[in-house]
Amino acid sequence: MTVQIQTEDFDLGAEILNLRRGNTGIGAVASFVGLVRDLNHSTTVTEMTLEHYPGMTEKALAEIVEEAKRRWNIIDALVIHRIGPLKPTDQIVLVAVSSAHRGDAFAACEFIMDYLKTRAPFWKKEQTEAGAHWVDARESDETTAQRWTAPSA
Amino acid sequence: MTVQIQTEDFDLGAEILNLRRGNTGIGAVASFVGLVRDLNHSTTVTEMTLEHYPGMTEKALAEIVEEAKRRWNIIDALVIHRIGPLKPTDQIVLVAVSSAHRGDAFAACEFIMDYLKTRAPFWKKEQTEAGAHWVDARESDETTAQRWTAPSA
Amino acid sequence: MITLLYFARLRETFGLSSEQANLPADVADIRSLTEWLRQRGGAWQEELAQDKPVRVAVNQDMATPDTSVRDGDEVAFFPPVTGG
Amino acid sequence: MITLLYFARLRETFGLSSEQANLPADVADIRSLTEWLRQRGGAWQEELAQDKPVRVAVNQDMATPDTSVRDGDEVAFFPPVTGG
Repeated sequence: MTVQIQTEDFDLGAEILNLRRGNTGIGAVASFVGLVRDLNHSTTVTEMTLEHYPGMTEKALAEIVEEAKRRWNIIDALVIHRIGPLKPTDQIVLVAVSSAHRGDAFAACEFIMDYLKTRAPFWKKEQTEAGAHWVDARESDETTAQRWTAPSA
Repeated sequence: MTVQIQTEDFDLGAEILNLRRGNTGIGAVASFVGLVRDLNHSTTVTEMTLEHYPGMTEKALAEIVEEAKRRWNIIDALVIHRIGPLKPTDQIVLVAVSSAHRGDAFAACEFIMDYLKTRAPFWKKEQTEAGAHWVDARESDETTAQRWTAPSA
Repeated sequence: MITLLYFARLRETFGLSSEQANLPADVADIRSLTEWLRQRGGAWQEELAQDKPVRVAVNQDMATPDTSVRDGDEVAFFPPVTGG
Repeated sequence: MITLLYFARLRETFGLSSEQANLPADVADIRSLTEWLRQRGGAWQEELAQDKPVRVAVNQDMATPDTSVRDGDEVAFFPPVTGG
């Protein structure tokens, strides 16, 4: 289980090869890459800056990954999240999960992304032609994350 | 929308870069890689051979991808499935979907895999220490695929 | 004349991957075609028995017992698929 | 003494990313700490108003208004997160 916060870009192919290395029981790898779009709510984004809370970010992500490990039968998981200035089409985040069977990998990967979006301390500031502004949290992200909570809990 | 059947291996990183190329509106790429496990139902697998139905395979996969496009707001999709002899840890299949938002990419990618497992004409023959045998279809794959069918349909 | 294709376990058990066949006048759909093949006996009778989960495609689309079969069609018999 | 941290829009609006503070005796939880900071007026009163969706973490765990605050704690105030 690996969690990395970094300013540098990452290489999806190399990271997945590394995740798979040495485990012949892996039958499935689900992965997700989040990218900077040039258009957000009809505004042209020229640059985006990602701020985070050093220390708490790593702790929050490790807890999310541990929770995924408790809920599904997964072999390994990787989260890489970039910080600092990013441009449109730049990679922001990678979540990858390996497992024996595909259902576990898909569910755990989507769960980690949904929880990361609502529980990991990152904030986006967009630079647009009209100036800079902090991106507002989307209520739909909270709704999406809540579907992983057992209704009877 | 690309569907490829091939004996050669594929490069996940290069394929995803190619899928993203030239579209600055992509905010999410979900992907799945299926791999040969060395152990299946407690038997050691030394080799696996994938047979397919040339012509129908491409048609079935194209229809599955088109159905995903109708159901979700996706930008592009890619399916690569290998045929012929494969060894443990070899890549079998890649499904990748790009979209503006992550929910569409995750759902469409998992949908394509679930439908591929039950509707695309591929068959696996395993070579084990005890001899060769055709892999039986798993009932759970049919059940998994059926959850995408609207209950009221 | 129709083209018959067999895949995977059926191909091996029948020792045949394809054949051309002239259909008898009373074979008009997949149900009657399957029954006609079953009458060959041996592996055909066994593999195409009603309790066996055989799949059929007509012209590369999945078919049901009621799907019609006409001259010129490509009809494929195979086990449930196991790719991915 | 506690350490107070501010992130993103709060950091910019307060013009401050961190500070050390001696807590008055009647500040024992996040609710009373927030009220105490609000009394600074200006941006503090505005950004920490009860209808603003401010999040608080104590020692790097998400907190609620009832979470206790003690000497030596690290308390962070920030907007709802928007990473990923």
